[in-house]
Amino acid sequence: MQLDPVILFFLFGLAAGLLRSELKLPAALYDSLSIVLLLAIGLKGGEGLAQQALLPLLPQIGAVIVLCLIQTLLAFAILRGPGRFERADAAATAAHYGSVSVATFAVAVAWLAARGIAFEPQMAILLAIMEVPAILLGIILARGIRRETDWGKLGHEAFLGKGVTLLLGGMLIGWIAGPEGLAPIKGVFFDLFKGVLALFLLEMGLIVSRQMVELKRSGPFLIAFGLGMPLCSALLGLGVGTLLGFSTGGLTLLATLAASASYIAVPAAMRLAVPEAKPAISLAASLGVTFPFNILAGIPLYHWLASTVNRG
Amino acid sequence: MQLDPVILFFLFGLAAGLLRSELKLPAALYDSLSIVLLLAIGLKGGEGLAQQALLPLLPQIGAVIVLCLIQTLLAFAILRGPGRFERADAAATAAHYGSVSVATFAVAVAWLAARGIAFEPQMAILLAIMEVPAILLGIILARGIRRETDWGKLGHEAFLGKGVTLLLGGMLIGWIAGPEGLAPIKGVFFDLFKGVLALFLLEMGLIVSRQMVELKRSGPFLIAFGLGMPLCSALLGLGVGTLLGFSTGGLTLLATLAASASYIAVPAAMRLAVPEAKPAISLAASLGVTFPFNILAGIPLYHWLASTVNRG
Amino acid sequence: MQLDPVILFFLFGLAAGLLRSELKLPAALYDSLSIVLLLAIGLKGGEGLAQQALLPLLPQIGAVIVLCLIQTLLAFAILRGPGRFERADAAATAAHYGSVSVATFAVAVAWLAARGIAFEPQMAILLAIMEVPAILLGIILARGIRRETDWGKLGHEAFLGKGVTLLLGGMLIGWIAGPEGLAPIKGVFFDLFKGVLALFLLEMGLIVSRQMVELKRSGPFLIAFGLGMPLCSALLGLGVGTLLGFSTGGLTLLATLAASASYIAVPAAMRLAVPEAKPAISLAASLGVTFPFNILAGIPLYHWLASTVNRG
Amino acid sequence: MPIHTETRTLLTIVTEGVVENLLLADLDRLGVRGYTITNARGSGAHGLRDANWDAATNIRVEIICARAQAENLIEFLREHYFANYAMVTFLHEVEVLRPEKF
Amino acid sequence: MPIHTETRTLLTIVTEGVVENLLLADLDRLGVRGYTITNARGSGAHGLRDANWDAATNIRVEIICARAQAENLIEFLREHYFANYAMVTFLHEVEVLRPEKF
Amino acid sequence: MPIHTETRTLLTIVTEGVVENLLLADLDRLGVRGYTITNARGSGAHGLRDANWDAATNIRVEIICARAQAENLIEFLREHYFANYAMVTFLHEVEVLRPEKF
Ligand SMILES: Nc1ncnc2c1ncn2[C@@H]1O[C@H](COP(=O)(O)O)[C@@H](O)[C@H]1O
Ligand SMILES: Nc1ncnc2c1ncn2[C@@H]1O[C@H](COP(=O)(O)O)[C@@H](O)[C@H]1O
Ligand SMILES: Nc1ncnc2c1ncn2[C@@H]1O[C@H](COP(=O)(O)O)[C@@H](O)[C@H]1O
Ligand code: NA
Ligand code: NA
Ligand code: NA
Repeated sequence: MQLDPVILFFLFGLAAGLLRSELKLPAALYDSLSIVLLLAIGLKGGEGLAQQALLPLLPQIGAVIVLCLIQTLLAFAILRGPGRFERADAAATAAHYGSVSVATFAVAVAWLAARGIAFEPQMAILLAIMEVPAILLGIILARGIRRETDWGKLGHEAFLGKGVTLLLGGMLIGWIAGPEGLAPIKGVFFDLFKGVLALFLLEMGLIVSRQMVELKRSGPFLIAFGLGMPLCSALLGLGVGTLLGFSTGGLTLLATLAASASYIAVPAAMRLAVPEAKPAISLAASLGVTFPFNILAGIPLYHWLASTVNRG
Repeated sequence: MQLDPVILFFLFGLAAGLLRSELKLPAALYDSLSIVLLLAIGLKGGEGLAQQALLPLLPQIGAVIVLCLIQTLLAFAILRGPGRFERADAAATAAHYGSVSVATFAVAVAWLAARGIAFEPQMAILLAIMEVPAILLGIILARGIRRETDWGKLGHEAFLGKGVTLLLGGMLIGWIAGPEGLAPIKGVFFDLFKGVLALFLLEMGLIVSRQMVELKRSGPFLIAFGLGMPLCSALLGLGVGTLLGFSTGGLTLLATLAASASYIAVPAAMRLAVPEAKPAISLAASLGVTFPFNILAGIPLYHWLASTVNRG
Repeated sequence: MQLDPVILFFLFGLAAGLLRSELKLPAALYDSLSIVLLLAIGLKGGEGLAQQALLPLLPQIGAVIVLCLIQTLLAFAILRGPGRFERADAAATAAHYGSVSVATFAVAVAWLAARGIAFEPQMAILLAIMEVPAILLGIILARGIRRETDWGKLGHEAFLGKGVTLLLGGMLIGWIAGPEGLAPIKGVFFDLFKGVLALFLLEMGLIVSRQMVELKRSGPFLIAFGLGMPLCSALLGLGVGTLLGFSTGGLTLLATLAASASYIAVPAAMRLAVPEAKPAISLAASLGVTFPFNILAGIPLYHWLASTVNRG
Repeated sequence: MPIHTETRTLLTIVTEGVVENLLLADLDRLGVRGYTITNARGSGAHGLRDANWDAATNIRVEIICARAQAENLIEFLREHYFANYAMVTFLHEVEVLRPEKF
Repeated sequence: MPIHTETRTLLTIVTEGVVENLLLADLDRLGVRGYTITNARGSGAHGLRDANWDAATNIRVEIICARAQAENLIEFLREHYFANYAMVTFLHEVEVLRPEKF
Repeated sequence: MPIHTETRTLLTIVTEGVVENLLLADLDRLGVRGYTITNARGSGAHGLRDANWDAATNIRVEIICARAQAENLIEFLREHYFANYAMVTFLHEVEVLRPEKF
């Protein structure tokens, strides 16, 4: 099987980091690439939505919210029970796994595109939606429903974080402008998509390599969790997607979203809302194990499962 | 009427800023985008100039310099008279309106291109020229012609500021290289133009949103000035353009240039040369009112006026 | 003769710098451009290598290592002898000239591409290899082979510096992915190559302009060395390339590589390993004289020599 | 003619970049009238924070104020930040111009 | 063996990024032999300066010099900058190595 | 209730960006437990270092430690860095919280 070049960029970054190369990407480049990726995903989704009715989306949105909450609870139970993690650490890590990773989603989109497999345009909306619920549930799991928690502020932060803003903004623009409207900006957002993703994954490889040290310290349970949790989540995602009647492409993406774990929005939110949780643990699992697993082995596996389900 | 997607990016940035989203563009990205835009405008203009005689430009250059000076004086009179602004504030703000905004020009160029309307290639030269005279006049209006003013240094700064340098340099390169010479670099400078402009306007939206607070403080006169002044200037621009025999596209651009107010070169120059002027005032008007007005409503209006004039 | 637009960008940057314009490129942009250039060169080379046997490369690698060592020794002898430089300064500067400049290589590649002249794909490997040996020899020349020199660490730094890492990584990716694999990321790495190079050379012009001051101080010997050394090196490169049976394009590139002098990897390495050497001297020669000479006059000259040799 | 200066306390806080907004809101609530921030990286009890990506950035916050307020702020930081965040705080006396600003 | 240090004054100036070139030219004219600059953001009497775009950047300039020169510089800043620019200045004594450098 | 602080020495080193890794390795070997770095530019005996490209960047390193260790570090810098690198070092006393950290 042919490895996608964007995956090769990830492996290259990982190797460079592990070999302690002096390779570094400027922070502003990484930031810029992620902005372009988020906008591109949003624009593409919005462009698709422009051609269909929006009402049927409501039950889908409800379903993925439930999916995220179940994943978070499941992860929390595993980490607290067999994992014997402290409450705060378990809650924060569970929130990572109940949320999603845009980079993983982008790799899956590129994987499907390279094979000419279509998917529902609303996946970009679901991606944006799925970033949020686990954050709020994670906080409740960590500290209970307390008086002094400023839920307004938390909600504001969750919904107006950079990722969600760019996804929803891009989608709105794509929806209003439609395919012809977007044509003149296709150059930056669509034609360069895979090259931008390649550079982005190069930096992801470097970042992941830095998690390896922490991973050694955390021991085998965290590695097992980082491999097992996405598999459970993917199955849950496949189940929900089947109920919603998704195509094979859509099923693959929903399974991938479910399987993916956040490493940007959730860590920042947890650092503020559950400061006693140790960020090194969640990141070692989500970045050090689950992210590489998903993009290297998970996506093809989820696609295989999705095709089996949809044939069955 | 269909909204151009670059305008949608501006509105998105504006909304994100007003909703206090955490969205931020790295400063280096904004800087890089503006460099590419300035070079692209210059290259395009120079490419066009390569195909025509340069001598007829001289009277045009003279005419737009006069245009800028008249605008500056008019703005000063309005701000000092009915506006009752302090001398320094009136002079500095007038200089903003006597100069031009490259972002507004770029939006107008994209607007014309989307409609297949041609324009004179020398507009890029006029853009570069029109950045400067109001700066010098603004300083004179603020402090009179004093002995200790270092005009050499001021002129140097005005002509060798980043914007003018990039425009003139790009134009020179485009002029020497010509269309075939530029072909291999078309990818970055022409094909990506609108995408780059879209990202740039996203940041402009965020910046403009921050001016809104100041605007509330400044009250209705500044808002009225920010709406009325570009209209007067556009009419002046149309007059001068008609005298120069410009095409409808050229008229539209000259009106837009006249109507536009600087928010980069002039604020920096005024901050140094007329430090007692309060930058918040000029920027609230130029960025908070005039820029959005021009790109949302002004450009179509000026084009309508230009077609009317040229048909008349 | 038509000047390539990327050269015009260099001259523009040089002029802007000499005229003390306020033009600056964000450091992150310059960094990002150089990353894309290095990856693009690597990818292109790897793509080509995928279509041929690798074993014949071994003698070529050996030959260019010898070439680099000879160049370094020659430069050291000239600088120590007639130049009367201190040992450390002579050794450090010699290391610059025994190594290579990626920017010069990129300009030569673009020059050949514009004329449709093919070259051997392994030039990218040779470029990466040729960065390193002069660094190690330069250190030996400066301080002898001492016990306390940490050669392991030095080798690590030389081979895992940013430039070599990106070149080799890109090559490996290109080699594994092959032409079809690279097709979806062509947009960023191949189609934009010349535009990216143009922006990069604009910054190079600004950087070179800053060396001019230093150059005045160093006097005529350094200028003569900066012009004469690349000529000698180019002839050595032509000789080696002829022995290796290179095509005219390959000969031109090898001569250019030999003639080029490092201004990134070597200065950083020498600053740490031979701190008593004055970096201003090496950079004034390598950046202030040799780089402009090579891209303005050297490349066409080396190509002319290469065609003469290959016809003869 | 010697210039007139008064003594104030300069409180420096080095901490994680992620808390910037939270910390500034707290400072504001505690009556801080001015501060200066620079981006930083570093190392300490919480390990290496080399600013190589968002989660590993530091900020360096300087606050010039009266001694009593500096102690107030420190008390607050001790209670709300010391336990859970990478944070170092230190203070020393400085001479300021225009003392009414602080 | 204790190291040998001498006392000098460290003058810190926090001000608008836009004045950097002007200020450096002035410092040069006033005989300053060295300085260090870092990019900064902050808040004060002139409002929030969050470095989100060019007009809102700050710089933080440090100058180590003799006490007398520091007072000279402050006198100059007071005359030419204090009224119209966002600016905070403060100073304190530091021990320096190689005192001939300052 | 006045807060409890102890005195430590703050050593500041301004030097070329290119030595960062080397310097940090040295500090580590000399037992430094924490430091803070900011990017800087500046001017001094080695001329203008305006951070316009890699070779011209500065860093500003701060180390809070016991007086004796600060003197140790300076001794080391004097021997290994002073002659060949653009470098300025200075120190002053600061009050720290949680003195066991330093
Ligand atoms: N001894 C020290 N001197 C200077 N800065 C320090 C020191 N220790 C810690 N820091 C800074 O404070 C941050 C947080 O420290 P810590 O909580 O000890 O991890 C570190 O990342 C450093 O930037
Ligand atoms: N109390 C303070 N402590 C530390 N920095 C301050 C303080 N007040 C102002 N600054 C800094 O100095 C800049 C200018 O101050 P101001 O002139 O008061 O607006 C601000 O943007 C801050 O960066
Ligand atoms: N008098 C000074 N005050 C503050 N910083 C200085 C001073 N002199 C030098 N520096 C800083 O230290 C760096 C190295 O100094 P030098 O070795 O004198 O070139 C300079 O680039 C400045 O950033
Ligand atoms: Na998930
Ligand atoms: Na105008
Ligand atoms: Na060479």
